[in-house]
Amino acid sequence: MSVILETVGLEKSFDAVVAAHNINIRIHAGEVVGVIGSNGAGKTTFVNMVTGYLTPTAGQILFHREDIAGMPTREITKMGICRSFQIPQLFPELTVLDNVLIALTIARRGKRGWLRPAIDAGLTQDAMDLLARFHIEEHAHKLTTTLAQGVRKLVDIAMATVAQPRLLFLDEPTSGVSAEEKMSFMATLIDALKATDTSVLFIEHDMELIEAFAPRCIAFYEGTILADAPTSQVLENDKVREFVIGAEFHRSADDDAQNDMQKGA
Amino acid sequence: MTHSTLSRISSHWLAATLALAVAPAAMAQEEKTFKLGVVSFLSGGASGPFGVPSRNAAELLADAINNGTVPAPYDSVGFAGTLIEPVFVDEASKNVVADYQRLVQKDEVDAIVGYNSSGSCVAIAPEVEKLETLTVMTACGTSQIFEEIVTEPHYLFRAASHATMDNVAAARYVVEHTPAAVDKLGEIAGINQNYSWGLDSWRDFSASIQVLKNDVGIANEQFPKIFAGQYGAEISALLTARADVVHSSFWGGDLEALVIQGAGRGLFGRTQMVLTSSDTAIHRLGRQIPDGTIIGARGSYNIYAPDSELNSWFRQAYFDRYGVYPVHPAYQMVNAMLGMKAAADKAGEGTEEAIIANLKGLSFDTPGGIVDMALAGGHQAITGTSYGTYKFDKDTGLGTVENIVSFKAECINPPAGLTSQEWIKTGFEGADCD
Amino acid sequence: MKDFDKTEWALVIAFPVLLALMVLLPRWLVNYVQISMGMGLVALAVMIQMRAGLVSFGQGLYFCVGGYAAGMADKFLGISDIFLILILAVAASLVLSGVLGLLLRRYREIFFAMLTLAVSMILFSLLSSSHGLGSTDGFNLPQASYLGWTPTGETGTAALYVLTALLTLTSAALIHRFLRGPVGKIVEAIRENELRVEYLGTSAHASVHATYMIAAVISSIGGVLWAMSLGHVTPEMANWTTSGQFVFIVILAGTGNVIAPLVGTFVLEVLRVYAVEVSPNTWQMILGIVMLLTIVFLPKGLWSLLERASKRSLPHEHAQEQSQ
Amino acid sequence: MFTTVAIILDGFGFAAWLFLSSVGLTLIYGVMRILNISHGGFYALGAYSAAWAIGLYTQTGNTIALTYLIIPVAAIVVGILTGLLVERGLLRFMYGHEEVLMVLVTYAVFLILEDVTKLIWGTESYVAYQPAFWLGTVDVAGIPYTIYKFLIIGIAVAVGAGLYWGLNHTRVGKLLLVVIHDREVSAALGINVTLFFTVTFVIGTTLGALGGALTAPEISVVPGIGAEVIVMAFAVIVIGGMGSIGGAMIGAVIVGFARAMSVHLYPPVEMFSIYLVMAVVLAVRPYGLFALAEGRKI
Repeated sequence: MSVILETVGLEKSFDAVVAAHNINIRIHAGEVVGVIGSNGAGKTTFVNMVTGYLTPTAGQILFHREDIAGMPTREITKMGICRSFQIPQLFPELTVLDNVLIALTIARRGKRGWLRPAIDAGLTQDAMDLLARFHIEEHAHKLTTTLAQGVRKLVDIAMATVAQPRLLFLDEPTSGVSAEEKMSFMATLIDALKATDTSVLFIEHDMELIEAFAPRCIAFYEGTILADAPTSQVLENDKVREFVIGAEFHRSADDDAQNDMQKGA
Repeated sequence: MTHSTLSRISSHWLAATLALAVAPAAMAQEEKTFKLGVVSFLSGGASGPFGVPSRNAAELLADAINNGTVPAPYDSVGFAGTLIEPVFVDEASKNVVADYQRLVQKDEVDAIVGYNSSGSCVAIAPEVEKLETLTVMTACGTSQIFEEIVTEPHYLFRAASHATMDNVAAARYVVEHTPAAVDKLGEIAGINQNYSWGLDSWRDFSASIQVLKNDVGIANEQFPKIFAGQYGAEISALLTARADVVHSSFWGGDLEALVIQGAGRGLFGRTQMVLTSSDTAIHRLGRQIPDGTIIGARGSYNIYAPDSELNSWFRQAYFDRYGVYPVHPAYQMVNAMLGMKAAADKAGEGTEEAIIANLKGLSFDTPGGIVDMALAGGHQAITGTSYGTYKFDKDTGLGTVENIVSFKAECINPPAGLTSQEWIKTGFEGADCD
Repeated sequence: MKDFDKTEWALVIAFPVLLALMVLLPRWLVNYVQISMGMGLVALAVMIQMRAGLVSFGQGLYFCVGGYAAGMADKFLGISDIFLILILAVAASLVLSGVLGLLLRRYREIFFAMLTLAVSMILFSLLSSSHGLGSTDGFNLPQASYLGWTPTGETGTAALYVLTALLTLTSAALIHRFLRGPVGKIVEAIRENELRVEYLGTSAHASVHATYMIAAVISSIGGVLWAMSLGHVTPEMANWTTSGQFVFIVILAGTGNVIAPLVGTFVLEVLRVYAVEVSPNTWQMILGIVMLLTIVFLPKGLWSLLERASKRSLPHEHAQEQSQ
Repeated sequence: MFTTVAIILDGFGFAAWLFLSSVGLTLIYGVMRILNISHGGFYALGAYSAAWAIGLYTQTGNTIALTYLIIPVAAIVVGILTGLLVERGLLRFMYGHEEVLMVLVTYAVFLILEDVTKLIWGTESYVAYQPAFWLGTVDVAGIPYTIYKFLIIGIAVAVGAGLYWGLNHTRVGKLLLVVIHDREVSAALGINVTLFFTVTFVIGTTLGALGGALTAPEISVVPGIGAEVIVMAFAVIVIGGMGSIGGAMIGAVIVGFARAMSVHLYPPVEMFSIYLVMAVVLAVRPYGLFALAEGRKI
């Protein structure tokens, strides 16, 4: 398998706070990788750096051997790295269908003149197909503000896939999804993504989901990588058990509640 | 939405608009009156000093003319018998031209008087000739109207002199009639609002001073924004500049603020202040205006108005109705309306055509003295003006003026055929000041 | 014309309607229709920026650029041909907005509003103190000529009216297409969530810049048409109160459709005319009260009234088009 | 030498006026996220009521000293009465609308207030110079300055300091800071946001009226003064950072000095100095100098 993403000595600090230190990761084509770590361990900072939201203080991000560190988000998206968000980033006053239609419009812009209607029957069909793949076509004509958190998550992820990424980051895809639905939610998701041969890297707190869907797992702790190996090994690792999984048990339900509250942010 | 709904809604709406548009006009047809549009500032900063006095004067005079209570020679009823029906309009508008068109076409006025701002006058001047409606402008500082914009007027008149007169007269008053200032006059300074009126006034005043006396320098020129209200820094700058004479064409609230702030800080004591449009401030500020300040009233109006039966009647009637004495914009409005009455009476017919034919070149009496429609082929008035120095009368508690000098119209207005600018440059060629 | 939608058909039909109005309505009202078209284009420019969530409190800048381009073309170059004037105005506004857009496209919300206001006020101040351009008195414009033909009197007025109607409707139709097109959709998305737009792989700044420039161009066309029909320009065109008026028109009219700001401008003008007539001393209060009532009962603008009416008359036709 | 002293004093003098005229605006924006155009209307109401009350009082011939009491009393009465009327009677029904729509609401209120002022006091000017004259002048480097100007500077500093102290050292103030910082969280914490909005709006309008009342003795109170103050005040608080009291103070000083310097050194730029400063400050600091931190959360 060929390496599509490689980070070399990635660092990020905010004033005196070090958010990421010496991050070296390789992702291969078609791989599914789980990322674990307690809150503030540097998982999202890592994703933010790779997707261009943050500029690393030092180090390289090589995507197909090209250094993309510090490039604008939109360029990185165009190169084939996309992401979903912990708090879904939708167009709140529009319907689900419109959200996806805009995403498709942007992904396919340049093929259409400025004065040609952006949305036609073909595009609408494509949008409905995409929603069907995530099993949310029934919500197409609802405003996103009226949806349940799980559906909002799926819309967010669906929008992240329209640019046909080579590498997709999913930031806590199941946060806000009820415990009993998590497994089937994740199955739907991975199914939908399998249609493409996208590499997927997902951040998750639920170890069962990691075990079920990620052959490989990376554990973050205080801005560094604690372990990076096949999932079973990582989950057995003593340090991981002490610093990451142990912490997860204490992670209160409040976090989820708070996430829900911020959904409009 | 369907087209049918759109058209249904718009046709209802259209019908309603049309009904509204036609209704007032239909009512006006019943009795034959002379419908007179009166345009002045009824809102904003120019309403207090200019617009409302102007409107009040129009209202007072329309009633008096209709009742025949104006003294001779205006003691007949109406415009040669035709009663006047005034329609008041606010000059403060973004679409002053469209509003003018509306007055003519919707309200179907027979004539229009008013307009204070030169911006409005410049904008509507060409429109007057296009729409062919008698329009008598009452004020406007700018001299461009007949010099540049409408060079062959038929419908357009102006019953007031332009601002060049104010500033030429002010310069003459300073140089020729202020012995204390003239010998040591070395430098002048100015504080004028940063818009056409202020810029033009200062240009005319400083040029005239330099024509009248050699080697006068300019110490400082301040052009604060109109309606700024706070002149602390400008006054400091004028105080440090130590000019012998400071000129200002401020008006209204800005002028009163300048007097309060300047007098409070001794600016008026250190230099000779010349305020070209300041009669409106007298009854407001009273003793706050330092004695010795040179006061202008944009003509022989208000405090400078001649002692005539017409003037005493006007002052008393205005005071009785509005509780204050009339200021120059009120006089200017009266000029315009009396001019129209004089023309109508002369023709013996109260119609637009009769007034146009007879107002041209007419010379008529007003509370402010004789108005002579001498320039621009008989369409632009020249009037005399007066300047004097302020003196607060402690006994009566009223502001007065002393050392009054009246200037003949021919002394301070350019002769026909010469623009104001050219005339000042030639050193007031042909000025008749005896 | 096969792919015309309802709005486009309405704009097509509006042309003969406007021509008929010229003949049917009293002259003074035709004047307000005509100046409302010029001003309406500026309101339209404010509206397309509002689609992106940007409130321009300085659109008077380009309105003024258009007006002064017309005036100065005659004053300094002796050009009175309206097509040449339009080309000059469009070129001037393109250059200016191209440069200013580099700065402004980074700003949102109140900061965009205040920065556009500041830039416009700088032009207002410069023009107010420039003697050569008549300071605040401004100056008058010539009668328009059309490729060598210079109609005067009634014919001149009618010719300008026809051209104004044609240009206004064409501009509105093109803007409508633009809003339905890809950039229009992106702009709408920027208002909703700029972060997501960037993550979808397009530059929010570039789309905002393009929208700003298009708004500038149609404002300057509006400025030319307005100034030519009134025959006069003053720096007041760039004053913030003028720009503010356009914003209020758009909020009152609604941003749902390109026709809304055009009609809204005319409604506001007529409202002002009658307010002044009913109460020359306190007409501002009447405007204020009408505004409040509109906001209370129609927070989405007057256009939402029409939408409601059309929905009621056609219950089966679902709101297919997302014109909020 | 003259010029330097004059720039400093004139700069502070103008800054004091700007601060007093704009601090209420920034407070209301900070707490309520409403850009209150009607602020200009309250400024005018304060100026009119003070000028009118001083005029009535001085006719009685009693000591001028009491007029210094009339000014704040007039401002407080006007601020509380009209502030309550506008907030309780109108604005509270509008909360939750978009910011832009609220601007239009307050603009409509401004138009109405303008004409109400005109209906009450007419279009004639009101002058109430007695308090400004009574204190006399003092010469600084040979230039006379009114002591009243120094009083205004003192009051501006006192108002700024008082607000700072009130926000940081009183219970109500601290709670207000919480509301400013995060409205959702404060509602979740059980703070009565509605009450805070009312109180803030009344304080803001009272400060606006006080700005007008304190200015009245130096100017002629005429129709339109409210409109003039709005844009100035907006510029000041945008430069300083919307919603920041300290920002309004710094913004006022910067604009005050820019204007004083242009008047003394190069008068032609005076007219647009304020806009130039605003454009430059925003170009360098897009959210103003002391913008409230608003972190974007991903």
